[in-house]
Amino acid sequence: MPDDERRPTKLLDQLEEGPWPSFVTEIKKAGEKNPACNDLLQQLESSYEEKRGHWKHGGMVGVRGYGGGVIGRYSAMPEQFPRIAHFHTIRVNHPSGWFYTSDALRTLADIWERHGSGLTNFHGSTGDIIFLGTNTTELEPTFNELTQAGFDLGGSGSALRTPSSCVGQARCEWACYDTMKLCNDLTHQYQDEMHRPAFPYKFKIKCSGCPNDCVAASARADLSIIGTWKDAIRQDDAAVAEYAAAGLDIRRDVCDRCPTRCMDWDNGKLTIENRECVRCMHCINVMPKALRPGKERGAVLLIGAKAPIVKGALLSSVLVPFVAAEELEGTVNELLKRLWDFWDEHGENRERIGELIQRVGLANFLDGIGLDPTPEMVAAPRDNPFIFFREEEAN
Amino acid sequence: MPDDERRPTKLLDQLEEGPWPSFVTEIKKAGEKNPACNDLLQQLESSYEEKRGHWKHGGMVGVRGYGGGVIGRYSAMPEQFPRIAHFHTIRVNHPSGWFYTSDALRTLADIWERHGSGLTNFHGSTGDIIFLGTNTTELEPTFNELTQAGFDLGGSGSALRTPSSCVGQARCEWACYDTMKLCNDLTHQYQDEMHRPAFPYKFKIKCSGCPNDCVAASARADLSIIGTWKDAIRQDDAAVAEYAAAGLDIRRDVCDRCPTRCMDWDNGKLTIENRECVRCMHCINVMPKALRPGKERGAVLLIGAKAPIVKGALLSSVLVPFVAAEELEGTVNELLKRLWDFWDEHGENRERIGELIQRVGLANFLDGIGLDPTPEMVAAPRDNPFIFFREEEAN
Amino acid sequence: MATETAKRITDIGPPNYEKFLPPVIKRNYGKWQYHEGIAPGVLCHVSESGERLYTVRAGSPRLLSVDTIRLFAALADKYCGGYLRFTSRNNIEFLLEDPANIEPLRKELFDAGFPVGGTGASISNIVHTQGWIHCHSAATDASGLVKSLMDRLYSRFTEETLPARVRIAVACCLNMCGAVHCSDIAILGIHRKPPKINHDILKKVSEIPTVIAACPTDAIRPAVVGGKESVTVIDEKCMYCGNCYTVSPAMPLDDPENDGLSIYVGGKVSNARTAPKFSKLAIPFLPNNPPRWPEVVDAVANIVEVYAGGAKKFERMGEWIDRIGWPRFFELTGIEFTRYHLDDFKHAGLTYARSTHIRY
Amino acid sequence: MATETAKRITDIGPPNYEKFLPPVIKRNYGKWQYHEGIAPGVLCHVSESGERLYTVRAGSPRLLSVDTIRLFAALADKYCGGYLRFTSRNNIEFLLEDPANIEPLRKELFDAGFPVGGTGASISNIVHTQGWIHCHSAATDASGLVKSLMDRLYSRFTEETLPARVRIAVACCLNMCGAVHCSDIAILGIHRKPPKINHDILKKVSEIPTVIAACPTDAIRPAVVGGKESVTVIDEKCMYCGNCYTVSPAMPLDDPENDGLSIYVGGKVSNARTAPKFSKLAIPFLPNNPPRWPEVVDAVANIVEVYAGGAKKFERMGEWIDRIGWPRFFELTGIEFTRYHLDDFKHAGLTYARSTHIRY
Ligand code: SRM
Ligand code: SRM
Ligand code: SRM
Ligand code: SRM
Ligand code: SF4
Ligand code: SF4
Ligand code: SF4
Ligand code: SF4
Ligand code: SF4
Ligand code: SF4
Ligand code: SF4
Ligand code: SF4
Repeated sequence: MPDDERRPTKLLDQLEEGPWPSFVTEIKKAGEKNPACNDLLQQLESSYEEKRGHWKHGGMVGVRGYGGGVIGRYSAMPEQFPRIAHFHTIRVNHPSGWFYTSDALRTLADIWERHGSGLTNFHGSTGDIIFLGTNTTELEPTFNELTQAGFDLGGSGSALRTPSSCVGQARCEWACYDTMKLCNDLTHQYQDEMHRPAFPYKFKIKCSGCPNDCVAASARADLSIIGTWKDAIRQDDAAVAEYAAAGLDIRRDVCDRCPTRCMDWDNGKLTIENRECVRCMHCINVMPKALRPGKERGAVLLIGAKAPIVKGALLSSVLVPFVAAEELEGTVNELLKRLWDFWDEHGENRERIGELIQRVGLANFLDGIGLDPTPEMVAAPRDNPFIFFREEEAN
Repeated sequence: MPDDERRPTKLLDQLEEGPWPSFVTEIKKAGEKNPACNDLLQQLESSYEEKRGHWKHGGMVGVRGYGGGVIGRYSAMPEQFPRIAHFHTIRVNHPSGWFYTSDALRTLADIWERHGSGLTNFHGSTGDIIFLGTNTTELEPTFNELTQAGFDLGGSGSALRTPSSCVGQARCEWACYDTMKLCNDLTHQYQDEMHRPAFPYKFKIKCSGCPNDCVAASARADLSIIGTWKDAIRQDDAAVAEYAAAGLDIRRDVCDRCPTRCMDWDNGKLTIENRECVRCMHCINVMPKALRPGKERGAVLLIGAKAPIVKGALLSSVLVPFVAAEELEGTVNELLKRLWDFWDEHGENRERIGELIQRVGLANFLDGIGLDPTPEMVAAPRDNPFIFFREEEAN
Repeated sequence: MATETAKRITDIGPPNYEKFLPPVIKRNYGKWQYHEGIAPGVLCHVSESGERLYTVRAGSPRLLSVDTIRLFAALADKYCGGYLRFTSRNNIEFLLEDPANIEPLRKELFDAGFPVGGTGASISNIVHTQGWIHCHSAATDASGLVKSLMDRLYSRFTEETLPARVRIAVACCLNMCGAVHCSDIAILGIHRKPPKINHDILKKVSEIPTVIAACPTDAIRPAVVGGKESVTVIDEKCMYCGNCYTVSPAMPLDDPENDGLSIYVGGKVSNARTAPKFSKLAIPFLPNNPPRWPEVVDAVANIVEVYAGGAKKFERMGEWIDRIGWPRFFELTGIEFTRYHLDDFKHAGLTYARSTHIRY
Repeated sequence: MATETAKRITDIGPPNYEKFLPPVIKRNYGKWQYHEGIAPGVLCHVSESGERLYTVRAGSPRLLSVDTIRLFAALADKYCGGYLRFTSRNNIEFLLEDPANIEPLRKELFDAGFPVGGTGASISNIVHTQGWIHCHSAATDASGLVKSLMDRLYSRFTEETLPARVRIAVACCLNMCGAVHCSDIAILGIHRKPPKINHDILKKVSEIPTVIAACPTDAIRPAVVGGKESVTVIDEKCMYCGNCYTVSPAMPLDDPENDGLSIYVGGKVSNARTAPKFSKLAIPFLPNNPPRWPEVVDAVANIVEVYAGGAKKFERMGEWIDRIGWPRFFELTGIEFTRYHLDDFKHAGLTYARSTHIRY
């Protein structure tokens, strides 16, 4: 039975001051309905006092038949804070682009009020809806209500994680392919890979509609799908003139910042040497009304980003320089099959695919997945002469 | 006794055709006086036929009391080519800047005609005068005549190698310190380090008078001493105007190629934001009459360049961002002492100092030689969070 | 049992997003032509059809109670037909057809404590992670730090007055769940002492070979301690990454005295102008000082101010630093350059300055 | 013995350069104000004093007979008071006070077979190494290759018609005595088969631990072969660097069928504009085809021509490639891009293209 008394939280209360919305206020709000949140606040206050966390090393819990989607969490001070002795989070697949109706949000809120702490993250760093804190017995009932409402769990452990995408064609004029559709389709297609961990380690897919990369795929997706175009930038000279008239310094702020200096602004005329353009987006970003991506659209596929653990952080690197928008879904599916096969066969335990490529070498990796090397894959060819020639090429 | 008969060298003879001066002609010329050169040509012809060298793995030979300066070399076909059964080269310290009088050259030529093949390299890649080919018994006599004439041997093995310098103040307006004097002084000061190998591996010093680096120190010197300046570029506006009048496109060819874009060409007026200038030399190179290095001159000391064997090639990296010209010799001598002490103590066999730094880490290396870290030493600070905090700093 | 299994729904994935798109978006999906910033936090997208969509973006603490979610739902009902979305940086976006609703919505949001902003050349919401709220691995709290930072940087969120967008991220341990490593400013919780091994349980709770293999620097060796099979850590080879703890609860690293924060700067993700890049170390250590982390807040505010004063228009933090050079960055910010800034990990050699390009 | 030692001079170092400086240089040492290119191979340096020094630079095969040296000495006597020098790329420079001597000297040099040139935007002499002339380690000859190349590129030496200087270097094995690794065009002799171990002598002529330690890829293992202590090489781990051969004569790599040449491009040493940079692989393998190496000569000439046609003024080869991008370099030169261009050595990962910056 809830104990309504809330002991003081001197340190945390200070975080209710100031103009930015306060998570402490949120926890207190939730605590009005669910006293587990008061325990959470108390334990957190003691973390603030002692400068250390009070959670035990996570344990394996979940819903029946799924190997992931729930992060087991137990308080290290269960006697003091019995209501958060168990305090697992549930990861829920978000709808592509993080769009909701108010009804959908209320449905989610109601489910979580019934079965959990009433605290959430909208959203987790991977993109999932995070239901923050419940005990083991509530997992299965929460799951059942979620699926009834049309929602399902995300991934955890050595599995595919919920793919995410930028808002794309839903609201952005630059989206070079339908990011939300691709994200949604992939999420549905690979439910098994998400729910029954069978990979060497985690695998993340992120879809950005253009090189601005608004889901930060380059930094954190094992497979980054980033929109781009092949033909010339579409240019509206009248609109260019408008920007200039409005005070934009086109030479300095546009041309001089073009990475390949392929733009020229001369006597009120903007010229782009499109063959030299590397589709960086800068000029388009600055003059959205005047310049637009071309019409021959598609995406670059990049591979292998990750955070620093274990062997150092990696940024995504180019794997397929261009796939036409129409062929994107087919190509991605085919590629994923080959990537996962190769990784299954050669990946070590807890080795992300980017690290695997580093270990076996890009050339061997390409052989393994059946792609030919192209110069777009590298910033520059090797500078060392330590080449492993193939048996069959040397006599 | 010389056998005057020269067998045909069908392949090599083809290398006497064409406009570029021919080494084959040189060997034949020498062969007229010393038939060992005919054996050399024969053996080389057979290398050309068989596409492989015919020299045995080098052996240790030398002059008394010296551990280096001679590269032992023996033919793998001594029965066929008895006159090059021994064919050692002698490395001779070159005068700084590779300046000679005709008399000095003739003296060298005479000595080598008496005691060796009569073939030379002017110069070897490190900078030495190379006497190419003699037998073991001639080494000591050659050495004696050389020293009588005021010349001495260079280095080989795990020793200091003959330092070299660009022509510097002798003929170049940009030399920010006296490269030839420093090179000469260092060569004399460290004769012992050169002649009695006692280092973990070879050590090379090269002195360039400005960032153009005309002795390619950055690519191949364990210690690179590269001139630069601290104050503003000296600018002669009249001369700038002359270049412009003569047709130089100052905006495109000078300002737009300045790496920091710190130059501006506006209405016939050139302005340099000297605080942003990185002393790359480009603008000065293009307009030597109009722009000159400043007056507060000195050098950058860089460390650790080398060819790819064993662990990959290295370019020199900044060790001391600036030493005033007046203090250069003292600082270099002091630094060399510390560098060699540290290397002696921590270097592994055949480990160049650049590789040692990579192995122990720049911070530990700086501790070892007693220098403080400065941001000029790095292109950027670390991007990984794998920091080894010192015992004493954490509690 | 068999019947129950039959009823149970699994692997349905998320609801299709199309259900959640407002009509104006459905009509103009893939037809947007350009956009304009109308005010900080307010965007207007114009379709080829001529239709306009107004977006009002508000800041969120990310950690939301269900009641706050209901509040957002109610606002969406009131102003935009019940449609809203969240952004990749955890802001809330209301999707309006009628521009007359912008102002009232903005006012209601402000009144409820949710500032409108985060667009264009501002500091948007801080991407962050669980911290002491939920993670076993945290060297610091994330939410409290973010709250403290955003209170200080508040006007940078509500105004678009910076040279370019500044993206800040917080991760509470080296696992970097916020993927902070490519941020304009990254704040990272760190340990500074090797794990304190619990030899009594190690063998029971983890596999020794896995623990040994987890260490990037080979600091862990098998050992028998007090008669128990366990491991030892060679202290000098440990750089406190915590990967051993991830695989074994018997290797905790937390240490109230020595844990703290480090700050990395100049990273970016977009391909705009320059390629994506990692953030680089600015400050190796600042104390863990809840509830307000004044040292960290001051340090970040200082970096932002120096950047704001020095960078040219459109220059992201890393692009500005590349232009002025790292020595000047340290000079201008007054941050001390230390041995810790010198890389000594795998590719260390490649970070050394391999030219004489120096500013004096 | 004691008397002999006493007489014996050691450690005197080189003669002081001051003895060898022409008077005009002595007078103006450190006082040069600017210079002008007068004609290809002819420089004029002007001193603050107003005095002028004329330099005439001639190409040399580097491998010189003493008689040719005497010829140069004689020319120096005739035209410039007996003063001359060599350059860091093995050209000969005559140092003249009287401009009237330039033309006659140039003519005599040409007549003797020594072209004047190599200054400014030309191809100067090719830095190179011993090759089959003197080295045990050579996978190819250097002098013959250089002669063949310079014959073909002759007018590029005698004229200054390139966008910028092009520095070519040849090294006959991976030891890279020419330090070719930072050249506009580097030509490198290579092996493509692991060492053929001579087990009979290995233990006698080398120390097994040293041989094992020499291998950068840990390909060498101790082994007893035919009852003899020796080593084996794991073939798949060997990349034919020859470092084991450097420490042991029992590990020869040369193999007429498989040895050959590779070409690297785009390196530079100067700090002018861009930082010094390594050359990058253009062509992994070309056959070793003495005496004229037509495949190599054609390949180099092709690269030079494409560069000459495409680069802007002042753009070194590597700067040009950076501007147009490597894909275009391969397209324009018609060179095939292969798996060997993909780095797989230590820092391989850092060579991958980590942005979407792509030209189509
Ligand atoms: C909840 C979340 C943080 C958040 O507050 O949002 C999170 C939380 C945890 N992450 Fe994460 N990660 C979360 C997104 C990320 C991201 C960002 C992303 O996915 O875009 C990354 C960086 C990108 C990447 O994958 O490289 C990330 C990199 C890690 C790593 C390091 C992995 C690596 O290969 O470098 C670990 C350690 C591990 O896997 O053992 C980790 C491990 C963890 C664990 C499971 C702790 C552990 O040691 O096992 C955390 C559980 C915390 C808890 O108690 O709730 N988490 N983690 C994010 C997932 C929410 C969601 O599903 O939406
Ligand atoms: C003669 C010379 C080449 C030439 O034709 O000019 C030369 C010739 C040899 N070098 Fe060298 N090196 C010569 C300059 C260089 C340079 C260039 C320089 O010094 O500026 C380098 C690259 C820079 C560097 O030091 O990194 C160079 C890097 C090597 C290496 C690789 C060293 C490394 O750390 O990567 C070796 C292998 C070794 O030392 O075991 C080597 C080894 C050799 C040996 C001794 C062969 C061997 O395996 O032991 C060669 C003897 C050839 C012979 O029979 O005459 N040589 N060597 C150059 C010396 C002449 C002189 O004294 O002036
Ligand atoms: C809503 C959102 C996408 C989503 O699906 O949620 C989004 C939306 C837009 N982005 Fe973005 N970006 C969003 C996250 C990102 C991210 C990812 C991140 O921050 O983690 C990036 C990469 C940041 C980085 O490089 O570190 C990102 C880099 C850009 C850029 C490139 C800016 C640059 O110069 O580097 C632009 C172009 C511009 O603004 O000029 C851009 C432009 C835009 C435009 C103007 C696109 C358009 O035409 O609609 C949108 C309004 C931007 C604004 O805030 O002013 N967006 N954008 C994300 C909002 C996050 C937030 O709440 O603040
Ligand atoms: C004579 C010599 C120095 C010596 O002590 O021997 C020398 C002399 C001069 N160099 Fe050099 N450089 C000499 C080797 C070098 C080298 C080293 C090398 O080639 O191995 C370099 C570095 C090359 C590289 O980056 O790979 C070098 C990079 C330069 C540069 C930078 C050019 C650039 O844009 O990268 C300049 C400036 C210029 O020419 O604009 C320069 C300029 C000069 C000037 C104009 C300096 C002056 O004011 O007197 C001299 C005449 C240059 C010419 O040939 O037109 N010198 N110069 C060397 C002649 C070598 C030869 O015979 O060809
Ligand atoms: S990534 Fe490109 S397409 Fe997607 S929202 Fe950002 S700017 Fe628009
Ligand atoms: S998109 Fe980028 S590279 Fe292309 S023209 Fe515009 S600024 Fe230049
Ligand atoms: S390095 Fe500089 S000072 Fe020396 S010769 Fe070259 S240009 Fe002149
Ligand atoms: S020396 Fe280089 S950096 Fe300095 S102003 Fe001239 S071109 Fe610019
Ligand atoms: S960054 Fe570390 S402490 Fe924070 S949520 Fe991720 S794993 Fe946990
Ligand atoms: S904290 Fe990291 S470096 Fe230290 S022992 Fe554990 S895994 Fe190894
Ligand atoms: S490059 Fe190799 S083969 Fe040529 S001289 Fe040097 S060590 Fe000998
Ligand atoms: S050639 Fe090089 S890689 Fe091959 S075994 Fe010898 S040392 Fe090792």
